[in-house]
Amino acid sequence: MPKALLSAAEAVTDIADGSTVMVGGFASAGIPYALIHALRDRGARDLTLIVNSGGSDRRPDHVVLLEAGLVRRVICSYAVPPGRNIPLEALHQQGLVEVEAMPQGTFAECIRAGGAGIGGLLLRVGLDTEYAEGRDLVDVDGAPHLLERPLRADVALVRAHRADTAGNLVYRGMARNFNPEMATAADLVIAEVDEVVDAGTIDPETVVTPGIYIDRLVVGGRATEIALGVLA
Amino acid sequence: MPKALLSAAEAVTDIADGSTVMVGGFASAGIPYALIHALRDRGARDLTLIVNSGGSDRRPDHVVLLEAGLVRRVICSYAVPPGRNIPLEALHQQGLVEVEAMPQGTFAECIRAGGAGIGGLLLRVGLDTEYAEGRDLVDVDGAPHLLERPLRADVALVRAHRADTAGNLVYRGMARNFNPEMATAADLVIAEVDEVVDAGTIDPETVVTPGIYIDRLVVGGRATEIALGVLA
Amino acid sequence: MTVRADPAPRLTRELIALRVARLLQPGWVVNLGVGLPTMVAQFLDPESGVVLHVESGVLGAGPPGDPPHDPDLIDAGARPIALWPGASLQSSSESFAAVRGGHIDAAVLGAMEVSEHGDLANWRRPGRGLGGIGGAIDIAQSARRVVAAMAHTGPNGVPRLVRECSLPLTGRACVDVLVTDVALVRFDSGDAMVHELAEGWSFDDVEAISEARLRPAAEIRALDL
Amino acid sequence: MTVRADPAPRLTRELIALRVARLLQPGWVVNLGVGLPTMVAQFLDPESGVVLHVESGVLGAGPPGDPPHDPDLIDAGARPIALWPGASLQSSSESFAAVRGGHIDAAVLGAMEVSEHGDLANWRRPGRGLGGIGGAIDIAQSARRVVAAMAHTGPNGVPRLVRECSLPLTGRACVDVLVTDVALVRFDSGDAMVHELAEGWSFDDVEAISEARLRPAAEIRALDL
Repeated sequence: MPKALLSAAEAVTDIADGSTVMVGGFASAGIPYALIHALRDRGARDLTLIVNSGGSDRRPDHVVLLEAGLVRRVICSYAVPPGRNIPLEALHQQGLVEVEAMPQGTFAECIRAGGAGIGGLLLRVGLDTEYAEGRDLVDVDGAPHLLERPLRADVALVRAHRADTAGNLVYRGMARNFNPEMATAADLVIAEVDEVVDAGTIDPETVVTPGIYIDRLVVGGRATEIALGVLA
Repeated sequence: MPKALLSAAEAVTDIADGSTVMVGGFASAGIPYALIHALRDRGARDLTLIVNSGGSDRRPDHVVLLEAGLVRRVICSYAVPPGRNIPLEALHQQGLVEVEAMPQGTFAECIRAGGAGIGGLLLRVGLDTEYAEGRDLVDVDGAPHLLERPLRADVALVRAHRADTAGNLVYRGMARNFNPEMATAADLVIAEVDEVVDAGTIDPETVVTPGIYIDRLVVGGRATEIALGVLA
Repeated sequence: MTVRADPAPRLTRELIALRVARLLQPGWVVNLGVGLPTMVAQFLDPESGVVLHVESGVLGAGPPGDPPHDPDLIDAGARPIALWPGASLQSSSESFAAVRGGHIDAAVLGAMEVSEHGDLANWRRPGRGLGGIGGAIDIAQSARRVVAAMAHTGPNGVPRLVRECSLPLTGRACVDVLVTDVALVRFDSGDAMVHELAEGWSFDDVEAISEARLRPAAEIRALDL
Repeated sequence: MTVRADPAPRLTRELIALRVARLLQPGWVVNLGVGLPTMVAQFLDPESGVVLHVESGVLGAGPPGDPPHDPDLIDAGARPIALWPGASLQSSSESFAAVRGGHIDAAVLGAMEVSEHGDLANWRRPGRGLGGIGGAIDIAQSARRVVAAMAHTGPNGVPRLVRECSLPLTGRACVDVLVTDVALVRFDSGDAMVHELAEGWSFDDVEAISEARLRPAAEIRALDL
């Protein structure tokens, strides 16, 4: 079953207002630019974003969704880097966007848990910090642990390097980051890639994201980075 | 830092009586034969094995440790296949070996949790079955979940296809099975491979087990399978 | 219970597997249990659009048996398999993450008993040793759909489609469709509804060799082979 | 608190990084936080036997800055990095599995405050916005050893080596060694023990610009540069 190969606009056309959307990427690596911009152009509102950072002040990443006023909640790890000026800070202060920040490893593991059918994780990371305040504790053999709930989304926008027509994905460098786990944890998964090759072309030993997780493919990636001027 | 490249006998020489030992492998795939036989020859006693099955009646896998009377406890998933005759059944009936059997996915995930610093997993798999009897339950938002504890070992004996001198591992076919996770979940990790190549030779994108998890390398693998007659 | 003569021949294991194969939809990710379910693979090809999940770490496996033996290319029943174009390999934790995460559209599982509520027992007979859970519980409880396959009765005609399972459960109310050598039964509504019958078998014939309370579907058809 | 004149120059950031680099042992897996800690990489080479862990998904990274820019080859501070022979790539969940699992031998982390108990505060100043936790808490609480690096005092000479942190904690009693621009302090014993001093600085000089209660090690040496 070849996966649907669509334009970015086609791929996001049924993302509804109020959707929870996971967006991959860490700093400059592994960002699904074409899908993000198509979602901005579509204008779906009241989105909850599950994404590592609050956005960049240097690149038109998911920050464009915040700038367009489409977001009401952000679940993230690295909300606003110190000394940086991104819209999330002001939107949060104005009460327009809720922000929930989690330790980065907990964030990544909760996404994995969402895709892996794990009902809860018991972690010690974050104890003794303000992150733990008000959170549920569960004792394991006398030791307190934080109860972390799985994260899932309606849609995941992920970025990989290469797909085959069966949807198998390989990445490039640090572009994996949250993408492989997000691809497992949403009802609709759209992958933006630099190129699509025939099924059977990617060595089965090297596949990082199995095709069963992918619903739609969009070719964008590197070409979009060049078009947006984020890559010389 | 190149990893220590040892003979199988050298690699297992400090495995002590009473150790908990993880052993990779699923049916005929990914079995560290040379290490298992070296451990049998070393004769460490009162071992706890963490291994998928109770052993084979067709291949000299970890069944040789049971036959040699070195094992007092087995934590596994597929204890004794129906209609098969392996020593574990009799040893268990005679009260010589304790057996704890877990659903296979739970078993694999608990090993991963052991390596990933996860203090506990809340899973629904196994509810409504005798597996759940006597186990701890934790409610997550009103839904009961089984509390699963991480599995760790003193030593993991894993099998891969190829290592580089930095300990990075790639596998072959279904030989991954429990090996990549076991490699993360023990204090001492010994990898048996078909061949060792120079660091930098394996594409970083294709590494399955990063070298940081590996302490010792042993060349055995396919050659040992041929020597033991399990591979024509 | 009296054992009465069968009104007509029962389906062979191959025909049960064929009926199951025809339930599988293009695009589905399907796990096949060991034994009879494995035979379903013989009726699939790459054009079927079905992706076979093997819990020992493959997505996109072909049917077992054809390729030359390679100890590292085996299905969950340790039989040699090939990889189809578009296949990928996983570790066990990755493989079962797909299972628990609801990414398996259908599991075809052998059964020792199925209850009228769709409870499944398929992994251990008390007094017959330790048995092997393996992935049975994970898969039966997590797959989106479970198709159970079994002979309708056991040795001496003992019913296997029962009111309550007497054997240790694999999962409660997890079976969606049961294909036996005489009938196809669906559990979607909470009742055990007979939808299809083997040639020469009536609803009453099937009821007579079942302990479960059965209901006839509005339209009962011949087994779709 | 009166600000008194420094008895001698303080270490540059480069020299702090050099002192930290000399703490790292061959074979260690080391995570470097953003900022000053990243500079430690400049003093490492493949022969050092140190494997750099970058939480964005690399084991075996080289120092940042040298290679031409590639948006997919970056460290946690978004600076370009190279891969050394023997490197491998991970997803974030895999990368932090290594962190939580105790596979990081040492983390070098910037600090805003360190308490005399080894508590670390390094991720948020209240009233200064949302801040970014990132991986700070995971890494500080999970690494086998934490080396904190900071200027000994803040603006206007405000002590940063304090009795109790006033800023939100990253981790309690997690710092093993603190390297500042004037001293090296160890927390192994539960006390803050001054082991090394910058040239021209005495124990009393360091105590005078610290709020924490400090103890001199049995043998105090010059900072090992």
